[in-house]
Amino acid sequence: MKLVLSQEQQELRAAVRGYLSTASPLSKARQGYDPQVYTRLNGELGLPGLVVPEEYGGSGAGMAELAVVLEETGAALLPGPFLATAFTALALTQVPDKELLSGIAEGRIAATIDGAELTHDGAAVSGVLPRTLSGMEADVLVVPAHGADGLVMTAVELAGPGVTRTPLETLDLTRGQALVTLDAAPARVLGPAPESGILDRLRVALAAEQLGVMRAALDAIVAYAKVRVAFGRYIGSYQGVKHKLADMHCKLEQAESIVRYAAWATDESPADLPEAAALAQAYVGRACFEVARDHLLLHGGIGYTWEHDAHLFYKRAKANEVLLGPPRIHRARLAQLLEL
Amino acid sequence: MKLVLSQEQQELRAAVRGYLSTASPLSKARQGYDPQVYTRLNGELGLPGLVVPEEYGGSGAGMAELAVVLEETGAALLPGPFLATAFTALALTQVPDKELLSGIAEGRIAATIDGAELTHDGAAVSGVLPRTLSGMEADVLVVPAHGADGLVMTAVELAGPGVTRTPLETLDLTRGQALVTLDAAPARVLGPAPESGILDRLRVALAAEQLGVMRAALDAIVAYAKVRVAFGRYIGSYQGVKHKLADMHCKLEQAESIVRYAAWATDESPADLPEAAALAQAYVGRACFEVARDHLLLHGGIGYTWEHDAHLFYKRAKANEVLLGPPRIHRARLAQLLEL
Amino acid sequence: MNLAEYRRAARAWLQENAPSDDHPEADGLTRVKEFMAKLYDAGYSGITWPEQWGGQGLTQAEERVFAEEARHYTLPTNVFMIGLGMTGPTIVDRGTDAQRARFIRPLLRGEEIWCQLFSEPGAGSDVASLQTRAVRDGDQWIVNGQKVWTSVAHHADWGLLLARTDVDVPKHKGLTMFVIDMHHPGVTVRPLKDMSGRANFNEIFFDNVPIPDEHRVGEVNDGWSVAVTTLLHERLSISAGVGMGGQKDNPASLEALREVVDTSDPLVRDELVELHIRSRALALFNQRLAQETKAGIFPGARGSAAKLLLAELAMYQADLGTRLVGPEAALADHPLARAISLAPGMALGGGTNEIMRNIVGDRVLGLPPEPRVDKTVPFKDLKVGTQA
Amino acid sequence: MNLAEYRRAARAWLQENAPSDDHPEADGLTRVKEFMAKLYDAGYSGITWPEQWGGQGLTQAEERVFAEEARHYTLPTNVFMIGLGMTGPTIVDRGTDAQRARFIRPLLRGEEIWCQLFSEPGAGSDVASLQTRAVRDGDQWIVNGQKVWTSVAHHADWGLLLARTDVDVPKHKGLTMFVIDMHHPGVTVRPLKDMSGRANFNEIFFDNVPIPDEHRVGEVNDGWSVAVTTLLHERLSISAGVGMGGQKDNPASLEALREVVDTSDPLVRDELVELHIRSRALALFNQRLAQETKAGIFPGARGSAAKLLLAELAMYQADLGTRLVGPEAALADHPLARAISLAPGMALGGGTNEIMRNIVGDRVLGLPPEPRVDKTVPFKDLKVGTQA
Repeated sequence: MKLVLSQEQQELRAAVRGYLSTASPLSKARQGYDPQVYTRLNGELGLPGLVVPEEYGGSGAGMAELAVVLEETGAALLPGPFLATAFTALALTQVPDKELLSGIAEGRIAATIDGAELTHDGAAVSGVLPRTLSGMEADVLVVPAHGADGLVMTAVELAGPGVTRTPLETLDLTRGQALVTLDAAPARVLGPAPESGILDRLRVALAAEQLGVMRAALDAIVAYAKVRVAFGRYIGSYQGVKHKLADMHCKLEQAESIVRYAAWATDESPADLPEAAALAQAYVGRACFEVARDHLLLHGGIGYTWEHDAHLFYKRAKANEVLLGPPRIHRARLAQLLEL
Repeated sequence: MKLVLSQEQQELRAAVRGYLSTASPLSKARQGYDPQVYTRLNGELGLPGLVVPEEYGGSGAGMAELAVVLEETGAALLPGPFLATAFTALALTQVPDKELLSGIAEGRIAATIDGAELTHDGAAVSGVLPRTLSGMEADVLVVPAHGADGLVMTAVELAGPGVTRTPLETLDLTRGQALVTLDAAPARVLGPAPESGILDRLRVALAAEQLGVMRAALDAIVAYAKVRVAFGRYIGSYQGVKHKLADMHCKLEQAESIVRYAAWATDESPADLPEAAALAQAYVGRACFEVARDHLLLHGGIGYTWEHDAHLFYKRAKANEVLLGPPRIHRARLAQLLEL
Repeated sequence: MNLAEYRRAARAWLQENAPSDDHPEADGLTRVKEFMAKLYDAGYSGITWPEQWGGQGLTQAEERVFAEEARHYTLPTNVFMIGLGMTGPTIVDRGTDAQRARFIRPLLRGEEIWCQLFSEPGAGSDVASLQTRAVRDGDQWIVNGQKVWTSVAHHADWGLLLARTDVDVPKHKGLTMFVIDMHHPGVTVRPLKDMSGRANFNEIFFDNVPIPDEHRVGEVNDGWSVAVTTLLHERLSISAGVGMGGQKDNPASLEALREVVDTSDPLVRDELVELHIRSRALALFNQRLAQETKAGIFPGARGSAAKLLLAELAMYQADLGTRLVGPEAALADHPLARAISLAPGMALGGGTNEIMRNIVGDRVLGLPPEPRVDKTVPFKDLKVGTQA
Repeated sequence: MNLAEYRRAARAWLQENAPSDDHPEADGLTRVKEFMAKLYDAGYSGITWPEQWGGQGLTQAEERVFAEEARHYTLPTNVFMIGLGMTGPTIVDRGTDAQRARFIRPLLRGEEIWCQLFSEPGAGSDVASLQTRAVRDGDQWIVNGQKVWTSVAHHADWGLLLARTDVDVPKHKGLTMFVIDMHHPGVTVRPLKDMSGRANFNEIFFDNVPIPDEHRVGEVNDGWSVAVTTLLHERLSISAGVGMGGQKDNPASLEALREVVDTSDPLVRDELVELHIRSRALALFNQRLAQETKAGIFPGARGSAAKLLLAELAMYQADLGTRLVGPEAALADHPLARAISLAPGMALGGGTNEIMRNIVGDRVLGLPPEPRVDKTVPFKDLKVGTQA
C-alpha cells in the first residue's frame, strides 16, 4: 500500500498548483467557466488525458496521479467541466469502445457522464436527465441506456439533434448542472455497461477533489487566524479557535490518508476498491463539508458576505457531498461490503 | 405545561439536599449502602412514600416532586435501594393491589422491580432474573409472571423460601445488582400487569436521577476549573476548557427542561407521557454520560485516579444510560410514536 | 382596565386592524408607516415606555399580553425594530430630555426610522476596537469612517453611532455615542449582500459628516457604557424572540423533512428522531426560560446558551436536510439550498458561537476571565482589525 | 551483514529465544531480566546506541527490521521501556561520560530498571511548575517533595528526577535534572490505583534524600532543557507505538463487537459502519505517518494529531460498545465494563487532548501562541497547582 506521494507526483502537484494560481485564481472562480483556462489545461498540462491509456494518446497515468490533480483543481474551485471530463475518462477506460478517449486526451472534447438510465432504440436514445454535471459545457455525454442488447453505454453529441439543454442554477456557484432532454438523440454504443467499477472510480475521484477543497478551506482560515485581531490578540491564539483548527487538521490528515489509499486501491488492488471508494465518500465527503462549514463560521461576519470566498468553498463542499447521491448510500454500501 | 419549580418543590429540594450533604456525602458514597441513612431518609423526610397516595399512608405527591428528590439522590450518588424502591412505588400505583405501598410509605420495606417475565403456578413464581437492581438490599421484588390468568404482577419476599440471591459486582460502584433465582418462591398476585405506563414512569424517574448526576458532575468540574492552575492561569480561563464547560451547561439546561416536561406529562398529561418518557431517556441518558465523561477528562490525570470521585459519576452515568436497555430502544420508540 | 379587559381590547383591535397579507412591506414604507401610526394612536406602541416622552406608561404585564395576542399576526413592524428594541430604549435611558422630547414620539409612531452604527469591518465581536473617528470642531463633531452589518440603514432617518473620540486612552475609554442624521450627503449607504445573495445589510461610509454636540448621547469618552446599555437591550430583544418563531416555514424542520424524505429507511427515520430530540430539547428550554421570565426570574446570560443552541440547531437542520434529500437539494431553487445558505447567519449575527460560549462560561458558570491585553494599552498602540 | 541477512538472523534468534507464553512478567522480574540479558548479549538491545557506551552502533534501518520481526511476538520488555525509551537516551544525549559509563550498559542489559520522576500532583500538563525541591549541601543535594504517575517505580533502581533548585527565577529557569537512587530509605513508593482499580502507577515521596552532585544531569538550573530532551524521546516512543498495537484484544473493536451485537438491526449496523470509518481513517493516517518516516519525513508534531485521534477513538469505541450491548455491559466483569473504565487513560496519559490540540495548533498550523503569564514571574510568586 502506498500512501505517500512519489517525487514525480509531487512535481505534478507543483506544476498544476502553479498553473492554477495564475490562470484561475479564486477571484476568477466566481465568474464561472473560462474555456481558455480549460484549453490551456489541456495544452500545457495535458491534464484531461492523464488517465487515458498511452495507446489513445494519453499519459496512461493512474488514479494516484489524477487524485493529485483533482486535489489542486478542487483547492482552486476550478469552474467548468474538468471533473465531469475526468469522470467520463475514468468510465471510458472500463468500456470496450475507447475512441472517445482520444478526443479527451487531445483536449478536443469536454465530456460528462450521467447515471440515469435511458432507453435506446438501436441508433438513438431518449429520456430526461434532471441534473447533468457540467451539462452546458460538455460536448459529449456518456450515459447508460436500455435497448435490445440489454444495458449499454452510449455516447451522445450534446450539440447534436434531439438534445435540449437547460442550464440549472446550483448551490455551487462555481460549477453548474443542466437539465438534459434527449428525444431520439443519435447515440453511439460503446459496449455493454460494466457491472461495476465505474461508480467506485467516480467516488474516489470526487473524494480527491473534496480533499483539495477542505485543504484550501483550512489553509484560508488558518491564514486569517494569524492576521485577524480581536480583543488585542490574534484570533488564532484563542484556544476556542485554535482547538477547532487542530480538529480540522486531524480530519484533513485522515482524509488525505484515505484518498491516497483509495487511489492506490484503484490502481493496484481492485479487490479493495469497493470498500475504499465507499470509505472515501463516507469519510471525506462529510469531513470536507464540516471543515468548509467551520472555516466559514470562524471567519466571523465577513465569512457571511457574498464578496468573501468562504461561501464558495462551503457551497462546493455541500454540493459535492450530495453529488453522487445522499451520503447514507455510501454507508449502506460499507455495511454491505463488511457483511454486517 | 409547567417547567419551573414551585415554592414547595424548591423547599423540598433544599431539605433533601441539606439532609444528604451531611448524611451521605460523596466520601461515604463509595463505601456503599448504609441502611441507617436509608432509615432516616424514610423517617425524617418520608421520601420513599412521596408518590404513595395519601390513603396508603404516603404524601400523594406527583412525579414532579419525585423528580426533585431523585435529582438530589442522583447528585449525591446515594447508594442503596432508593431508586429501586421509587421504581416499585411508581409501578404499584398502576396495579389494583396497592397494599405494599403502605409498607413502602412507612419505610418498612425496600423494594425492587424487574421486567423479566417469570412463570406463575397460582401460588409461586419461578425463573431467573440475571440483573435485578438493588436485588441484595431490597426486601420485596415486584415482577410480572405468566400464569393461568395471563400476565400478572406478583410480589415476592426476597428473604423468603425459594429465593437465591447472588450479589453482582457492577461498573457502578455506588449501586449494585443481584442475580436472583426464584424456584417456586411464594408470590402474591397484585393484579393483571398493566399494558403500558409502568416503564414510561421508570424512564422519567431515571432521567431525573440522571439530571442530578450530570448537574453534580458539572458543578464539580466548574469548581475545579476555578482553583486548578496550569501555566500560571486558572484552567477555567482557557477557552479550551471554558467552551467545553459552556457546552456542558447547554446540555444541562436542555436536560432539566426535558425532565420537568416529562414529569409534568406524567402527572398532568398522560397522552404526552410516552413521547416525553422516550425523549427523556434518549436525551438525558446520553447528555448525562457525555457530561460525566468530559467532567472526568477535564480534571486531567487526577480524574483518572481511584481516589478521586470523578469516576464514580462517570460509571454511574454509564450504568444508568444502559439500565433500561440499550439506548437505541428509546430512539426506536420515538420513531414509532412520531409515526415516522 | 384589568389584564383580561386589556387582552380583549387588544384582541379586538388586532382583529380589525392587523394587515391580512403577509408582506405589506412589499409596497414600500408608506403602508407600514401608516400601520405604525395607527398602532401608536391605539396605544400599542411603546406600551411600557414613559408617558412623559410619548409612551403608555404601562407595565410588562400589558406588554406581554399584547405580544401574546399579536403572535397570531405578522405585524409589519420589522423596519422599526432597531429603534423600538435598541436605539429608542438607549435614548430613554441615557439621552438628554431634549433628545427624548425630539426623538421618542416620532420613533414610536413610525414617523422616523432608526439604525444602529456600531460594528465595523475591523471590529466585529470586539466592537470596542472600532476606528471610526469623531473629532470635535467647536459646537459640533466631524465624523469619518465606515460601519458595516447595518440593517435597515437604507430606510433610516437617524443612526445611533459609536465613534472614537480619543486614541490616547485604552480602547473602551475613548468612545462617544452620537445620533447621526442619515440624510446628510456625507453619509453613503451601500447594500451588502450576504452569502445567500440577499442584500439584508448595508455598509455605511462617513465622509466629514458633522454632528451637533447636542446630539451626543452621554458624556464624551463615556460611549462604551452607553453602548453596553444598547447591547443589553439588543440581547433582551433577541432572547425575547428566540423560540418564538415557529418551525412552520423552515424547510429543514421535522414537519417539512418528513414529507420529502424516504421514511421507509430506518436510518432516515433515526436521523429524523435525532432532529426531533434536538428540536424538542431546545424548544422546551426556551419555554422554560419564558416561564421563568414570567415568574420574575430574569434569564440573563443563560439566554446566550439558548442563542448558541439555536445557531447550532439551524446549521444542523439545514445540513441534515440536504444530506437526506441528496442531489436535488443542491439546486439553487430548492428550499434546502436556501436553508443551507442562510444557516450560518444565525451563528454570525448577534455574536459568534465562540462569544456566546465565553458569555456562558464567564457569566453563568462564573469561570475566571481570559487575561486581557487590550484593556490598558492606549488605543493607538493596540493591534486591531486585520494585520500581520 | 546486509539488511536481508540481518533480518534472517533476527528472525531465527527470535524464533529460538522469544518466550512462548504471553505474560512472563507474572513470575516476577527474574525471567524478564534473564530475557533482557540474552537480548542484549545477542546484540538486539540498544541497536542504534553508541558502541562506546554499550550499544551496537547500527542504524535505524536495523532497528526497524528488528522491530518488524519482533512484532510477531510479545517480548517481556515493558518494565525496561522507560529506561530504553526515555531516561537512557537522555543520559546518552546529556549525561557526563562518567554517567554514561556507569548507567547505560546495565540499563541495556536489563540489570537495572529506571523510572522517570517529572509529574507532580500540582504539575501535570504544566510539568515545569513542579515543586519538589533539591537544595545544595556541599557535594550533594537534598531532595524533598512528591512525584506522581510514575510507572514501574516499585521495580526501579534509578529514577530520572526533575527538581526545583531556584525559586527566585521564572519557573523554567530554576529546575535541575538528577539521577536518584530509588533504594534510598528516604524514598517511599506507594502504588496509585487508576479508576479501573488497577495499580499501574505510583506516588513517590522524598524525605531528605541525598544525591551526589556527580549524579546531576546537565547544568544547575538548566534542567528544563534536559527534560525537553526526555519528553522528545517520550513522544517519539509513543508515536512509534501508536497504531502498532492491533485491535485484536480490544473488546470494543469492530471485530469483537460484531460478534456480540444484534447486526440484524440496521441502526446497529450503521453504528458499526461508523466505527469502521473512524478506525480505518486513523489506521490509514498512522500508516501514512509510518511510510513518511520510512521515507525520511519526520512526522514531528503531527504525531500529536495521531495521539489525539487515538484517545478520542478509544473513548468513542468503548462508549459505543457499551451502548450497543446494553445492561450486560454494566457488570464489572464484562470486557466492555473494563474497556469503558480504561478508555479515559489514553486521553490522560502523555498529554491531555487539550495539550495535544495546542501542539497541533502551535507547531503544525503555526498559530500564534497563547499569551503567557508564567514565563517571566519568579516561581515563588507564581500561582501553581490547586488554589483559590
